[in-house]
Amino acid sequence: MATETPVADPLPERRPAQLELPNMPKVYGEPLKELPKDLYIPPHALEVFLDTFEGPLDLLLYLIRKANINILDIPMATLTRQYLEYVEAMRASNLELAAEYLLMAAMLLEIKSRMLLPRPQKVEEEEIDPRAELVRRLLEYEQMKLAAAKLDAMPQVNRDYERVTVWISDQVAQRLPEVSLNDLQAAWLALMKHAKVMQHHKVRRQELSVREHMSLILRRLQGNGYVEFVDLFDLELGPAGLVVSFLAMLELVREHLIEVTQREVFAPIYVKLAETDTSADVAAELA
Amino acid sequence: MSLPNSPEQIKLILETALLAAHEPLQFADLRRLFEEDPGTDTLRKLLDELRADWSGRGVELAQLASGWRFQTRPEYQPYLDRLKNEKPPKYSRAVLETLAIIAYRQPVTRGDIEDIRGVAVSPNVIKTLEARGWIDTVGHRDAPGRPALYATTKKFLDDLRLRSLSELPPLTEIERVMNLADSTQQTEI
Amino acid sequence: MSLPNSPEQIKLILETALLAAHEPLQFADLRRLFEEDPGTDTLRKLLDELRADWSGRGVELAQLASGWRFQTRPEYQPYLDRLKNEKPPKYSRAVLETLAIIAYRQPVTRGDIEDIRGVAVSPNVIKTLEARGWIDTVGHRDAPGRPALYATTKKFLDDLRLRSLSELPPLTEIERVMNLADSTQQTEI
Repeated sequence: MATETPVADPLPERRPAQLELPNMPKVYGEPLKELPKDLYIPPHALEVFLDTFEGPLDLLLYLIRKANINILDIPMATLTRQYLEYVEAMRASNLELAAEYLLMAAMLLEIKSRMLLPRPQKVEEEEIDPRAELVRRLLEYEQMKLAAAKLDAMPQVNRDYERVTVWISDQVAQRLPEVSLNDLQAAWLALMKHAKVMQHHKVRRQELSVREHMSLILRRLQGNGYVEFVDLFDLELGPAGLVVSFLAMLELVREHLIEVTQREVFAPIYVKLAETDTSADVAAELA
Repeated sequence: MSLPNSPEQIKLILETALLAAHEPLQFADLRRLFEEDPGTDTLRKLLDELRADWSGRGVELAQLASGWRFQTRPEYQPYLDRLKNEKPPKYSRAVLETLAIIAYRQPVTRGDIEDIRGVAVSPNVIKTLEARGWIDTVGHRDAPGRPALYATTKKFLDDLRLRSLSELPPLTEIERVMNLADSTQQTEI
Repeated sequence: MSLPNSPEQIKLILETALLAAHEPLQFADLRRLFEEDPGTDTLRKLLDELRADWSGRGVELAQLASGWRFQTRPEYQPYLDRLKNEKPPKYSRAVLETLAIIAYRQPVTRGDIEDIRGVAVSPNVIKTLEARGWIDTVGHRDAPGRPALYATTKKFLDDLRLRSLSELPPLTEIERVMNLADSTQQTEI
């Protein structure tokens, strides 16, 4: 901020109190022991001075704020003189002065002269203060200058906080294909269309659950030798389920996948996988 | 900043630094975080605690050759993949058709599948489905060579979010489509 | 994968995805994580819970202009800075003032910026802000030379932890500052 910069107080004549020690101007942090007669900025500090300001508006604001001038009632003569003193000092030091500084000087002089001109009584009431435009610009600029400082004070990524992005595991699990019911249906449809085996492979919905139970019963019998017939029925299935289970049993017998034995009437019925005779082979295969 | 560096506070700082880091952090890096070095023992103990704190979450604290870092667990990859908008891999037609036949016609032998498909079934197709845990052998047909009988598993039902095979799309509908296709064909002839 | 998507499980998945994401995730992204959409209400509730779960830690879940993101809390930066090799860029007043004018007065041309600042705007200033991804051209004014109109981006809001421009610090009422300065002066005298 301009008010913190090592710039000499620009309005010594107006406020003699400023000459006292606490307000002693500093250059590069060092208090100036000998005050220059006109301006309180030694030539070698002018460059610093120039860098300190963002342009003529910034400089004007500095002069105004430093002198505690009411921005709505700027004493144009004083301000213009102060401003020109700085500009002249910089020009005298052959510093590369942006054209805007000179343009502002011209504008200030114009405002000052317009204010000095006598005006007819009637017109004066309606005429806009020649300073109005300057004041509007100064206020607008100061507002943005303060906004810039506020923005800079806000937490900023990589300066005041960090984004969190954890590593995505590189021992990535192999992505398995997903299969939907539609895929299955489509596959079956394609098969039927292709092989034209519809007549031989008509499978009804009821039959499908029969086949499911066939698999379940075979699974139950795996490695269990004889299982009692009644144990193969899950009573929780309800009547319909039990019928399906029974149909599955019949189908398994028909396809010679299981053997059902009963030593005598009313004796327990036992069921076993059809290949018990060669169970050694099965064991070998499973191993 | 003058946060008191209690063990709890040190752990929070470790966690924060490890979560924000773009590269694995070495032990020396972690010590540099603190104005006063908490000491190797304390740090190691707190890192172990931190790792335990994160167990059971989707992200884990891992110790690698190059240091410590937080990383996602592989199990969560399928979810993260969905964000990437990539299409998941697809099974070949052979695999899908074999799976369909086993699902609808189980228990079946490889011979049955070949009869329906009209072509030989590669052992890889069966292996793929077995490795996925979707089919297994439920017995052997009492026939020459005693061929294995394949059936779908409970995992197959789970993965397709079915309670039972009867929830598979009914074939009657397929037949209807088929008949429609046939009649279309006929009218075309 | 068929993890049961209990609320607890959904929260873990959200957390994992948000921790691993490179960009803020929008609500729509988060819904895409799941095979079965948990629904807007559930997601919002779980995000709020997640945010609460992380309170008091060095990392927070934030809702920004472009979505949800985990980020470290500024209080922990002094620790993280110790691990950094390079300092983040410090912007000149020219850059900051230009940014402020674009943020508060957008869309503006370079001419507008020069009018307010009273000096020419160096092309480097604009380039710096564009390179950071904080401003971009949103159109051209229908005026001689068709000058570019600049506006701030979502990234600018994200990087400053804002959800919208309305969360920018309010502009100072300059007149009140003046009055304050006047009264200060009086008390000093």
